[in-house]
Amino acid sequence: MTTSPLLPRHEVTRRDALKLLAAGIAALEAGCLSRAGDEDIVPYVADPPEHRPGVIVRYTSLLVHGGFGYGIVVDTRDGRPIKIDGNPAHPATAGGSTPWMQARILDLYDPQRGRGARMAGSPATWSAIARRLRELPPGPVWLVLPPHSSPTLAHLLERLARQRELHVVTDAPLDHRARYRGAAAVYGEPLEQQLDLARADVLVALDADVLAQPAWARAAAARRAPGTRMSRIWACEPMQTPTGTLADEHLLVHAGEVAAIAAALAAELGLAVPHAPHAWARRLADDLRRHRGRAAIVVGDRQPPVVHALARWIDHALGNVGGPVTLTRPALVDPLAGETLADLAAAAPRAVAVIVVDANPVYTAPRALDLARALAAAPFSLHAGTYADQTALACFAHVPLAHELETWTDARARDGTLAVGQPLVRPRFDVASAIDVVAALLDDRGDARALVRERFVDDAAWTTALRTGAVAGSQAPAVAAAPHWTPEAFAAPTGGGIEIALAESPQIGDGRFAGNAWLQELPHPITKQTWGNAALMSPATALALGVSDEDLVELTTPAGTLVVPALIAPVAGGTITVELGHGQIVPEVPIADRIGGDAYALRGPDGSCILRGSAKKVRGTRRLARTQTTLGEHGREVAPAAPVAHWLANPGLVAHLRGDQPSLLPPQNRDGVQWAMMIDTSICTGCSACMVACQAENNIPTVGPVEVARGRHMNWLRIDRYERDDATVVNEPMPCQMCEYAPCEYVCPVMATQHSPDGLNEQVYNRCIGTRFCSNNCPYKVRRFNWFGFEDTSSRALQYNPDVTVRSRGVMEKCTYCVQRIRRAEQRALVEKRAIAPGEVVTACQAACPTGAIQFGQLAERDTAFARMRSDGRRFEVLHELGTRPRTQYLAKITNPKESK
Amino acid sequence: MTPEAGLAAEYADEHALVAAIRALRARGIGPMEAYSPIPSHAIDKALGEPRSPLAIAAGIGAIAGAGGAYALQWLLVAYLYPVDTGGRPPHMPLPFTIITIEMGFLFAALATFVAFLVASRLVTLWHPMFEVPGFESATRDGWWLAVGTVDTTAEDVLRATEPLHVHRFGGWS
Amino acid sequence: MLYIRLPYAGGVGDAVAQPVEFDHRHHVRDDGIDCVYCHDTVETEAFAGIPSTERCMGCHGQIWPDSPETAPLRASWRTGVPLRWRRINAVPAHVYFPHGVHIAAGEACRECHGAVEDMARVVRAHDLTMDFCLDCHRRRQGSRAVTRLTTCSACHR
Amino acid sequence: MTALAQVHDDLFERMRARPGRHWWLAFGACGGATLLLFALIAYTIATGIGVWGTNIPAAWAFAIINFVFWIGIGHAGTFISAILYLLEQGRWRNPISRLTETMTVFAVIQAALFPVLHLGRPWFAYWLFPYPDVMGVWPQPRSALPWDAAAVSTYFTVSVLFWYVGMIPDLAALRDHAASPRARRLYALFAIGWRGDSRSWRHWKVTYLMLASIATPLVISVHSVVSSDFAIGVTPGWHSTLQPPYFVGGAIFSGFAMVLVLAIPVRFLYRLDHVITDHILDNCAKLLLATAWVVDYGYIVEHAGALWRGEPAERSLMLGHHPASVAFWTMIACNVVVPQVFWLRRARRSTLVLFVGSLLVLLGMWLERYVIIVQGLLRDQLPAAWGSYAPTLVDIGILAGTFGFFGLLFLVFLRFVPFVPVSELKEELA
Repeated sequence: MTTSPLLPRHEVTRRDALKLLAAGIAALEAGCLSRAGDEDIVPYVADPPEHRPGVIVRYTSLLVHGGFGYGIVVDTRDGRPIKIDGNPAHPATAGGSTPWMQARILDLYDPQRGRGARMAGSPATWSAIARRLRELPPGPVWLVLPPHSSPTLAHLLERLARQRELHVVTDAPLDHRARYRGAAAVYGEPLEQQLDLARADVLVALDADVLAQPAWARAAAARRAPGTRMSRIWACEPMQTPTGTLADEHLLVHAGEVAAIAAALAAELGLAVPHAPHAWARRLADDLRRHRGRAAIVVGDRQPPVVHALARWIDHALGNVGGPVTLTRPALVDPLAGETLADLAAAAPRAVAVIVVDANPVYTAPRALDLARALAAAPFSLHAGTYADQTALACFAHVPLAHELETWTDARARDGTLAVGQPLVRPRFDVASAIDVVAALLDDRGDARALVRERFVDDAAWTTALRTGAVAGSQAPAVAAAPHWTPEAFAAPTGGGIEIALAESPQIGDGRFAGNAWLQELPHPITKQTWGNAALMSPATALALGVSDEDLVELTTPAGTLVVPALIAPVAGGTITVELGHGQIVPEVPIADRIGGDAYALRGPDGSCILRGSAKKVRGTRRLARTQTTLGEHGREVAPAAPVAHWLANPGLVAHLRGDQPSLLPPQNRDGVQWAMMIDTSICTGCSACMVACQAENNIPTVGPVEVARGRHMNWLRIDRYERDDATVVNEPMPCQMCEYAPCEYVCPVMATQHSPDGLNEQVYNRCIGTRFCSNNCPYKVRRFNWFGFEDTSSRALQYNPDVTVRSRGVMEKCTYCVQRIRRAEQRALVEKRAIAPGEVVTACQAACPTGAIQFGQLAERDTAFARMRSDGRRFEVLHELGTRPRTQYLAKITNPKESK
Repeated sequence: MTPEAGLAAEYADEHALVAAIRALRARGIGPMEAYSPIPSHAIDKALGEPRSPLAIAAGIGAIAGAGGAYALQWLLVAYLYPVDTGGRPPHMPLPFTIITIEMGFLFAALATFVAFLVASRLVTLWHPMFEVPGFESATRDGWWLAVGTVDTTAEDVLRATEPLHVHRFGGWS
Repeated sequence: MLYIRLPYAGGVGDAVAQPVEFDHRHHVRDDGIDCVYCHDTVETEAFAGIPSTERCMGCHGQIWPDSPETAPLRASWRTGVPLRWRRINAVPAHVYFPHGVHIAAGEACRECHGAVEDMARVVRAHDLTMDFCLDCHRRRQGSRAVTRLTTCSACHR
Repeated sequence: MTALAQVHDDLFERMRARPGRHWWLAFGACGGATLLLFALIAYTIATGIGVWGTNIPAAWAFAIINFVFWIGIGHAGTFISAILYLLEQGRWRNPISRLTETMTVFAVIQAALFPVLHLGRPWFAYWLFPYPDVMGVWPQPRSALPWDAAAVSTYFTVSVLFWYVGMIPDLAALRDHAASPRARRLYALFAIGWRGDSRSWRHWKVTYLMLASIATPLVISVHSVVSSDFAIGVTPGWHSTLQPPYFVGGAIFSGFAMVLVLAIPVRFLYRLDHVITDHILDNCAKLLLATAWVVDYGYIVEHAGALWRGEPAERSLMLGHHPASVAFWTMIACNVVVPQVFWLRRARRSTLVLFVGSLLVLLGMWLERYVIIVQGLLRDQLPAAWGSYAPTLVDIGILAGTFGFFGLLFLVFLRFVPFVPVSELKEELA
């Protein structure tokens, strides 16, 4: 990985690189026979250093989410970033990634961002807007910012506060403050809970999707190997989360009851707190006592402060602090300070300017505030955001927000580690970053790079930070804090009716990613729904309401009503979960416009996500775009699972699901370089980062809700969810199985799909005539067909991976084990006159997987992670009885439930 | 061989025609050709024509088609580009057989048809007989005889066989 | 079927006008410049490399600094607008041809490009059809068997 | 006037009758449907087969169903004109042989549309044939689709030859007794100079016999090959050695239904009751009943097999709830229940019952292919990949269009070609 000083001269050449690429895209359309002089070759005017045409150069950078930094490495080709992966050197990702991280590369080229800056409804430039900011008259300025941990931004805001009356509103649609309030109640200050899950024998998730954090998922997965050191995960939540699918002890409860369970648990462990005894809590307490000092209790941000406080207290009671848990000062800049949107709504008319950066409060804030009117009342209002969204339309001025890969940023990870985000491409549109906006207010002409650079003592530190992607030793020191807390009696869930729990969408977050087609079309990890949300409820609830899947339901809370289709899901009885971020009315963001229902309308003024309300069936149904509708095994042994005790007692548990079947066909060659894949269902959370990574790497198109509903989604890699009869849930990623005796191959009439000597099942797009016989004959149904011309010709095409053919209409496509990476490595090895090293080829899905559930390698490998999995007794083949001899094989899921007594 | 010119006579029915043929052959007059609305074994016997050899053509076509098809399949997928499809061996007699059989049938049929056209001198859109007045009855209910000579003795013999009418055709008409 | 076999269809021998009348004979034969001096990534990378204006000016800054022949070059250097050469030897977009490997395997440029050093103006020497590639690959592996060299994904991804 | 002349004049007079109002109405309807067909084909090729209801898992649906259906229709034609010829069933074979051969040819034309049309990139359909390309890549004879290409083109060619060779003497007759010189010249062209000389007759007999004996095995082979499109797959409900006989039986079954659907109106409109006699229809009905039992046996074996083989995928497909249960039960009604009425002589002799019964059988046989093809795909091995299927208007329009196109060709044939083999009927007199 190298640094990128980004001298102006490079910028010029980087633009040329884009030109070069445009020519390349045009060439994609070219026919089968090329004629001399068809294309142009556009060389550089001056050769940029560190650049070789067609070579992938990896730079470190940074993505910011919820105020925290996530270190990434970015593959750039000819000056074009085309792929994002987690930075192994950064504590927040540890090399893993999440769906939104993978999908951010799409935003970089998103034509929807290109609507341009505007003032008073007419086009403007950022420089013009910046001039207005510099010339603001004295008086109060209101700044709405998401929570942040950027030292640079903090420094600038301090300077600004010294210059003029400044009101900063920290706007987080899904309030993160409860966590800090709870901590503050216990310790007197808002300390952050840091986790070292590799040391946790017991992990308790109270309404918390702990494993959504890639670094935590990686650490926790390391403790899931069946055996004596296998950790135990307890989860209680209103709706199953990816963490819940891995939980050994899982309990579905009303979101409002989690507090009661936490109280019962604390009481079991000796805290004098009003509570009602709870069986599950008692068993959990028993387990925790057996693992004193080796457990961690994590609470979801949605839960009220008291639950966080109880959890902190339990950590101390069990001596977990200093073990898996440590306490530090928060990385976020004073998380509890700042004013609220309500204050803003009241004060807006008296402000000289209201500036909203990287937020969409008009959409996310409680409707009662009517922020749109407030913003209109302000003499000057500016929105700096990714899209021309609801807030942009309510503001006087709008400027597109710079993407992290277009500007200089810095941010801290949750553990305090500082990292710098460097731009990798000159902005394609006229954009501004948060730093630019504040700098303009300060009338500071220094550019973002200079401002971020200032925070560093010398060049050495600066370049190291850029090279490694994280400032070593900058994490926050552990603070010794004792809990001095006497729990006040807290309000048990009140009110009749049904519980409505609002949740962050695992795909589009709080709505900020609603414009990202990859995330909109990503199947929900649990419900497999794409493009929109639904009233998620248990079968019992559905029965009570007299609805079934896709029937419309009207949800009513004191704040408002919402009509969405029902969908049966693993949800606590009596609770309806609705995910936020959908139902936006944003004509200028077609991908997000009018998709699903707007659950923010249900939130009361307090912004709580746990509400009581009513639900009733209304006339009509709405087709849900789901990619999987059958969840059972239906008599096939395709997702074996067992408790660890049973597994240790029966090592041959899945022996009958692997090995060669008798066959009349000649034996398959397995000598030399032979590629294969292993997937461990024990540690797959179903987070789906791999699916988006595959999409980014292999130029997979999105097809929209209608086509998905018609069974035409294009993801090469899907994650099958099986709810076994024993209530275990198995997430089974399903890429091409690369069968040695592939049924798809011998039915292709034109030999468009066939077997390579190194064991790959090849699909030759330019030979395919589209009979689709191969798909019919694929027992795993992993093949995808281009029913229409799905290829993208917008600026998004700039993200296309030049190493992968962009498929045209009428051809079949499927997972290739990232053959382009294999061949690239082969060629590199040939040029350097050596063999391919083990682990040299990493598939996109493997690179993205936070838990390392996917491993890729050669059959001949020894003592690599792949080889170890290949020789594991849990290895099985899906549909083994068909004798297809898949090269992609799986490890059975082993759970670690607490022996009941 | 079919007379291109000479005498053409129409008869009332099959028996009359057959009788006439016998009479003329007895006198060694020829060549002769009979025309009838429907196939008639009696006429063939009288004219002493051999059985049709077309079955041989069909046989040859079948063997050529089948052999060619199998050879081509072997050449293409077992020799020229022996790619591994589903772990199947490059040379796979069983699946190859199907196209082999079909091609056998196809070429047998084509060969038969072509042989038929050649053997019965068809695709001759004009023929001297068409000029004979009333000959169109040959496709309705007329029984015709053509003799490839015009010498008087032959004509006398012919008239002696009580045809409905006699005409000269071809060069002498 | 027949048309496609004509050299014309493969664009063999088409004369294409270039922005600069660049004469390989002169540079290679007379001046004895090695191919790799200008096509500098050919030995390692997929893309052979087309010299930047900077590279050309390296010499033509001093040599023929005011020749009309090199005027477009100087214009490009002055304005920062790159030269637009016409591509002569091209394969379709669904074919991935890595130069580096071929050179590393000891192939001579002329195998595909013909005797460029004898061309005043570069023309295509072969039709560059799949047959052309396969024939050579099969010769190199010495059999018709399907190997790393002749499997589909060797060129198509 | 001789007996030959009587037969000749009687038949030709009836067949040359000016087209009545019925004919023109039918012609208009079929013409419209044909235009629709070609419009929809153009639309599909221009837009992509996404305009159909097909998806993953149901990657094959209407197109392949129609293909199998129309190919099947053809079989009865060959069965009657070839097999009955060899079995010397001339008495009831000859009067309808030309009609059935024609039906075969036109049905195969409908079928032949689909293998090309259903491709994602139809313009590359020629890659299915081994031609000397510059890619060095060839078709794959292990796949059933090239088998189809070979079988269908063979079947079509042989049917056309058989049809045409049989027709030559009648075309000659039309030439010799044509009303207008233009018609005369036209028929002269197709009659290729037939004069009825004894040599030609001799060769003609043998040729006709040879073609009949070649066509006979094709009746078995073609639909067996078509069935292998499914039998060689691993898809549940497809992968079965039962398929070939099952498909052939079903093909002849549906074919006889179509024969009746065509023969009954023709006999009515052209007043040919004395030619296409009740006896003939009766025999067709008997064969309908017989082949119905072949098909029904197929159903029994299919389900029994699933029961005792006990392979989970097959079991849940055959014995679990059918995703296409409406289609399935309609199919059972049409193919199992309806044909049983033909045990009754009165039913076999009533043209109305025959006609309606045949239409229902056609419906049932189309649905059978729907059930086999779509249902197997919707309930494949991996439950997580199960899906649903719904046809679009384009699908339905194309299906309707093929019936129109078929009808159009048939009407034109009735108008211009002797659809009763006059010469063969004359031959019977002698």
